[in-house]
Amino acid sequence: MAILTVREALQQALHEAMQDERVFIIGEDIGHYGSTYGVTAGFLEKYGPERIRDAPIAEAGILGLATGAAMAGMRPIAEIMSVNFSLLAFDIIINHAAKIYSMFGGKFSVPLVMRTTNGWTQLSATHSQSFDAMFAYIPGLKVVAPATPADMKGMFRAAMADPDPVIFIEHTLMYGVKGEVPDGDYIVPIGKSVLAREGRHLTVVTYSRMVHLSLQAAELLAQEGIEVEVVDLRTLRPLDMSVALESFKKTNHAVVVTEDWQSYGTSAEIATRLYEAGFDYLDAPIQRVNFREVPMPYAKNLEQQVVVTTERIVAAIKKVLNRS
Amino acid sequence: MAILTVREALQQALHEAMQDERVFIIGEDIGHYGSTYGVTAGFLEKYGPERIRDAPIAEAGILGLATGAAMAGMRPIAEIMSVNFSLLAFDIIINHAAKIYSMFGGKFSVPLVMRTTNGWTQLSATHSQSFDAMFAYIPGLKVVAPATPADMKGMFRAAMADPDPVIFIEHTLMYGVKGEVPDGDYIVPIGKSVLAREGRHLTVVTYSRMVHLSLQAAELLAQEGIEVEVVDLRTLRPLDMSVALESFKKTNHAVVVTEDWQSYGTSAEIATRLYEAGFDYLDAPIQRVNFREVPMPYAKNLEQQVVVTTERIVAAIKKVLNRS
Amino acid sequence: MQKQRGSTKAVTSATQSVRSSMTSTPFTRALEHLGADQLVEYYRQMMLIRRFEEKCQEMYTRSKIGGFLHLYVGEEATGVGAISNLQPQDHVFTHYRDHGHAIARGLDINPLMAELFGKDTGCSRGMGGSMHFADVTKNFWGGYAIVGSHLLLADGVALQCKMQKTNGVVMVFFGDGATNGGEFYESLNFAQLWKLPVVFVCENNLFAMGTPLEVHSSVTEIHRKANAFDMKSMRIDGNDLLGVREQVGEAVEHARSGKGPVLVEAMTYRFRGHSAQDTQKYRTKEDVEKHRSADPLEAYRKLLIDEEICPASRLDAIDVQIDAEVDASVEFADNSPVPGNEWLTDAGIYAAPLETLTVDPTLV
Amino acid sequence: MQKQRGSTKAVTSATQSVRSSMTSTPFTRALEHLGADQLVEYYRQMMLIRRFEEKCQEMYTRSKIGGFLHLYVGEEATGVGAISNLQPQDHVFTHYRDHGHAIARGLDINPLMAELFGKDTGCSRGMGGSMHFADVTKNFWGGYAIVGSHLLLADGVALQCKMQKTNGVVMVFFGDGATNGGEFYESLNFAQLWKLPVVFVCENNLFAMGTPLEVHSSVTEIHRKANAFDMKSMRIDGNDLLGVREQVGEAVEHARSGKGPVLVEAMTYRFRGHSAQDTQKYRTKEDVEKHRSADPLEAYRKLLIDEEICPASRLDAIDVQIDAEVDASVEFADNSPVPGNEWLTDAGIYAAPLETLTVDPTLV
Ligand SMILES: Cc1ncc(C[n+]2csc(CCOP(=O)(O)OP(=O)(O)O)c2C)c(N)n1
Ligand SMILES: Cc1ncc(C[n+]2csc(CCOP(=O)(O)OP(=O)(O)O)c2C)c(N)n1
Ligand SMILES: [Mg+2]
Ligand SMILES: [Mg+2]
Repeated sequence: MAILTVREALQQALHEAMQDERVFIIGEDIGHYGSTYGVTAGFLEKYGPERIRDAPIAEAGILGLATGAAMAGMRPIAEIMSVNFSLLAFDIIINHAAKIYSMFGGKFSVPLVMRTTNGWTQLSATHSQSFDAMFAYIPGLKVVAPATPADMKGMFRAAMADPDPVIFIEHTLMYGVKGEVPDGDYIVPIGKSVLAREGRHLTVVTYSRMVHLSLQAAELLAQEGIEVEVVDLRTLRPLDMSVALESFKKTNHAVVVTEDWQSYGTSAEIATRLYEAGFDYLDAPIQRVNFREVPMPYAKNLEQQVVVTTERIVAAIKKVLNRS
Repeated sequence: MAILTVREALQQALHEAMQDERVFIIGEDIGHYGSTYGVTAGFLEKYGPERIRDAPIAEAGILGLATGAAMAGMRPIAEIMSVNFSLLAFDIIINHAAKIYSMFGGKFSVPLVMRTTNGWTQLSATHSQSFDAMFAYIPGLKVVAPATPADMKGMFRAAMADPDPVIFIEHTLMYGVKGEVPDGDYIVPIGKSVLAREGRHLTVVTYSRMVHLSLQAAELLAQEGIEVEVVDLRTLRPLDMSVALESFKKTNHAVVVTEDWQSYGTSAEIATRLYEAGFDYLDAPIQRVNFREVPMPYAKNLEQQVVVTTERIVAAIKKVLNRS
Repeated sequence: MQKQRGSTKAVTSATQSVRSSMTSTPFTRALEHLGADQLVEYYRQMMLIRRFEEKCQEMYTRSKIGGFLHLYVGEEATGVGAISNLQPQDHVFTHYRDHGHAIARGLDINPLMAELFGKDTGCSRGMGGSMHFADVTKNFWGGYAIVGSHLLLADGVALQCKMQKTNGVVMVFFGDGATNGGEFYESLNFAQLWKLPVVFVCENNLFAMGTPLEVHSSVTEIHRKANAFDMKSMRIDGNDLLGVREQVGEAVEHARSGKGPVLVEAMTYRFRGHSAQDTQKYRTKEDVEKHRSADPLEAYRKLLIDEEICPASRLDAIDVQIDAEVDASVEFADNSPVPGNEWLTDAGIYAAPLETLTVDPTLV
Repeated sequence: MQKQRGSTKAVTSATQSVRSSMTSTPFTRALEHLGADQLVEYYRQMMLIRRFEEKCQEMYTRSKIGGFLHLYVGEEATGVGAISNLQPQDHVFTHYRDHGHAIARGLDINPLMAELFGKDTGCSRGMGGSMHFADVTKNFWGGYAIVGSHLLLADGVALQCKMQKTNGVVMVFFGDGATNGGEFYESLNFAQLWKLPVVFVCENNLFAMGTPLEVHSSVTEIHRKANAFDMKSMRIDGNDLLGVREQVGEAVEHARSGKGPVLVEAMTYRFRGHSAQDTQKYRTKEDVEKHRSADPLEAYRKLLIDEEICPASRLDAIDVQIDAEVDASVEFADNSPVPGNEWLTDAGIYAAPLETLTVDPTLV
């Protein structure tokens, strides 16, 4: 086991993937520029321009070519620099990559991995969004958003092995996060949630970067004797609620923490599933902690209030526990 | 009051809108072809090609030009023939139309109405989707989906009067639905839900075409002595839950019926809001009735099982009532 | 694909008439290179498409077929001529108006009719319908119902051909209306930039649904749009089967030899409405009649007879045979089972369904 | 806009030198039509952009400015020259590299610096930041951070100009990298098809972020992409302010007179990285130095001095004045209040917020 950052874990996973000759990477500024967030730095030099394909600024094109190549037997990794630009490829992702397997009677599939980033840092309205719920809404896609370096590596491996299109969601604010990563062949299956922290008073259900903030909140509360259990969903589609439900049956209280807008966001489905299947165990309404529901302001004083903070998570947990 | 079809009510509303010289319509096959669903039939002849603009097949372009024209003081109506094609314009809708007001500090806005259709009838996977939840997720958009001819007319009027971008969702299977429509100036505000039927045992929360199926289900159940209250949300963003909650406090049981996929669809937010605000009145878990969660099959035997039917609504209602 | 054989006599006499005439034309060259059998085979393919689609229309009226139905009637020469240049390792992509291309690529009509009937024996197992014919065993990657986007998928398959050095070429069909959307231009840029072996075949039938060419496109000579990318392009008569064959053949060779993609604009006309719903307000009956009188199928039949490739009686016999095949396809489709309910589960969505269920089976 | 006046003496002497030289150049023509004052004003604008941005860089390093910062340094001649042709009723759209265009369009730098500082007095009230300068009172519709899409909005405003007969022209700026995305082509087709008064100005600085022109575009002479639409186009030296002014002026007149849109490709170079984060691995220091040595601002300054339009001392005084203005803008920004929390409610999202609340205020 080595201690790696998320970036390094991904680099390892990508280098591993490149061992397969059918794999190539296509995206903007992945080569000559040296990679926007550093993940593919050095790849062009190592693998050459045939396999590290610096693409024009044409997101539909990038996904379209990757989808076609995948149908024909390649194993493309398509990088969309920021998920905000993926809207330009929504037709390809939703009307094509997600549909082809079933629309043509299951005779061929689209083994495509699309890597992209959520994130923010005073980038204003069009560069700070999350479309997790939109991707997760689509039958035909698999949608993963790992939180730890180990899961980044292990789930990327699973995504590459998967014959279906996988949306692999990273986070610009998480590339420096460190953690233990098993050496060598390491695979974490898609569609399996996991307990990130044990507790007994309340269950926080979350994923991606919010796992880390939720763990911080749990540490703070532990000092007050409140033991919070944290569930990392890891995959949004298919959504595995088993771990969360098991926890909920024990704690009878829950908070859902997701870094997207509240209305019609991921927290709506997660909360509904908890209510539906955990109905008999409910002691209090579930709180959701999310982005405040506005286009992200540039001004730091406002942005700080829009994003989810450890304090907001702590407050939500206390609110739920006080109520019952 | 006249009895009109949804199509006729919309035609009236559009003719009214055209009285304002700033209004023009832009879309595919709205003119020469005679309109895909007949709504703008005869408009080209009446208003000429300057104001009835047959556009190339370029959905981003259609929405982009409409957005720009709206910023500069026009009142464009952009028609996207089928919501499935709107994915090609998602960047314009979400990154531009929805953001411009707040991103530029509220100094100008985008008074744009985008008309589009949901629907299905053996059109297979890429022509039978609903993206209601995706639009409704976006702060900056207003999203309406009226069910009756009167609301079509009245809410279209409201949409045209609104300074913000409004997504106006119609339904290909609803154009022939008839109903009373008040004559003359008639406006139905955006963001106000309404009771479509009174009852006392259970609340069905729904909108658009599902209102009609829910009313049918209610009629059937009335014969068995079960009195169902039906709430028509009419607007998805902003979501007015007041009528539904009032009803729920009385009935303590609810079914949410929406014609989209279940996971991460509109029913997730609607159900969560009911759970959150109606927690103290809950007698049983809320059932959701939706499209089965697959890309729509062409084969009729399968399609019939994917779509929502009156029978499925009835079954869900009975299931909720039996449980408590 | 060569189910019908012309008689040796016909070949000989036609060959002689060519030799004596001295002028080299697409016809004489095709005859020389392919022989009369193959020329008759093209007739058979065009007629099979025609009759198959006439039956589709009938079955649509009888509600055996649902959804949208876009007929290719009148445009057969383009599809048959263009696809005749392809090898087994080559690939085809097309749009929703896909019956003709599928048949030209050699797909059996039984699974096609079954697809239209929504049956499990359909080429796409009843999941796709008219707009989504596919057969991966023939590298026929399908009809796509979103205008323009499939051009990018075609580029992607061409990239595979190039990276894996298969020597394959991708041919992709689309309409004039598809050349205004962003995907068209993105696909041309990628193809030219990366020298992908793609032949883009635009079937310019003068209308995008009901919108006339000059109303939807600033440049009506579609082939000139290739200039923005320094791409080779050509405008051809899409109604002249042998001309199409030869000129698209050059495009295919260009692409195969690594010189890059080609944009072909084939001028053609659809005799029927855009889809079965179309009332055709946007064009006059006279216009349609004018084009019908130059029916490429009739013209080709006449050529075969006049040039003594094949006597009319032999062609009539082919027609009869085709009618029987088409009728048989209806019977096949009618007698086939509908697709099963596994399509309503994750197994119908994913090549690798996971343990975690998407849909809660306890829900109504 | 004309804050600095050249001396009458300079005008006279320069005019004489023009008259005596006999050869007509962009310079002589500009001098004749505009007078020396205006030529000096262009210098002032370019220098104001330069110094403003140098200060931005400094403030970014000091964390007074956040987010992305894309500097225009090196490209000033294109923006100032092109925009100098516009009338008040005309419109400007640009991308995220928008400081130069905003200043050239006459936006006061105080609200610009305040915007960068995220303050309520910012031109976009602190909501937009560096990438989203706008001022509707000057028809400066803003910088947009999604590459390429704003070209379609520009078309839309041009449609308004045309339908409401305002005699306005829309000028829209974008980079070489933006000419590969679908929106670029869609916008050109719409503009040409509907003869919209748009001047598309592509600032070709040879790189899209770190991807070289020839790696991202199959045709590297961007102006030729207009051929796909029969659109008028031109390639110009974007570093020659007066040449830009004159040639773009022709394009503006073309558009204004109803003849349709024009695509202008201005060859230029950015001296700084793509954004403040850029490590510039994709080009050599020598390359950058080569271009820096042909700094359009230095060249223009030299021209003014050599042609005796204005003595160096006068230009130095302008520079000093600009430094003071820029410092003042920092002070203005620093002392301004931050935007209020109303932006976190529906009132910050909608021009007409409705009664129905979006966010449940009882939630944490
Ligand atoms: C993106 C998209 N927009 C609109 C449609 C609706 N539509 C289907 S076919 C068609 C016309 C296409 O015309 P053309 O490309 O010329 O092909 P043709 O039908 O003439 O063969 C339109 C507008 C669609 N399927 N996809
Ligand atoms: C749709 C989209 N894709 C990618 C990006 C990220 N991005 C921002 S600027 C840029 C390069 C643009 O280059 P160019 O158009 O040449 O303009 P320049 O920056 O050189 O002025 C990229 C890739 C974006 N903002 N939007
Ligand atoms: Mg056509
Ligand atoms: Mg550039």
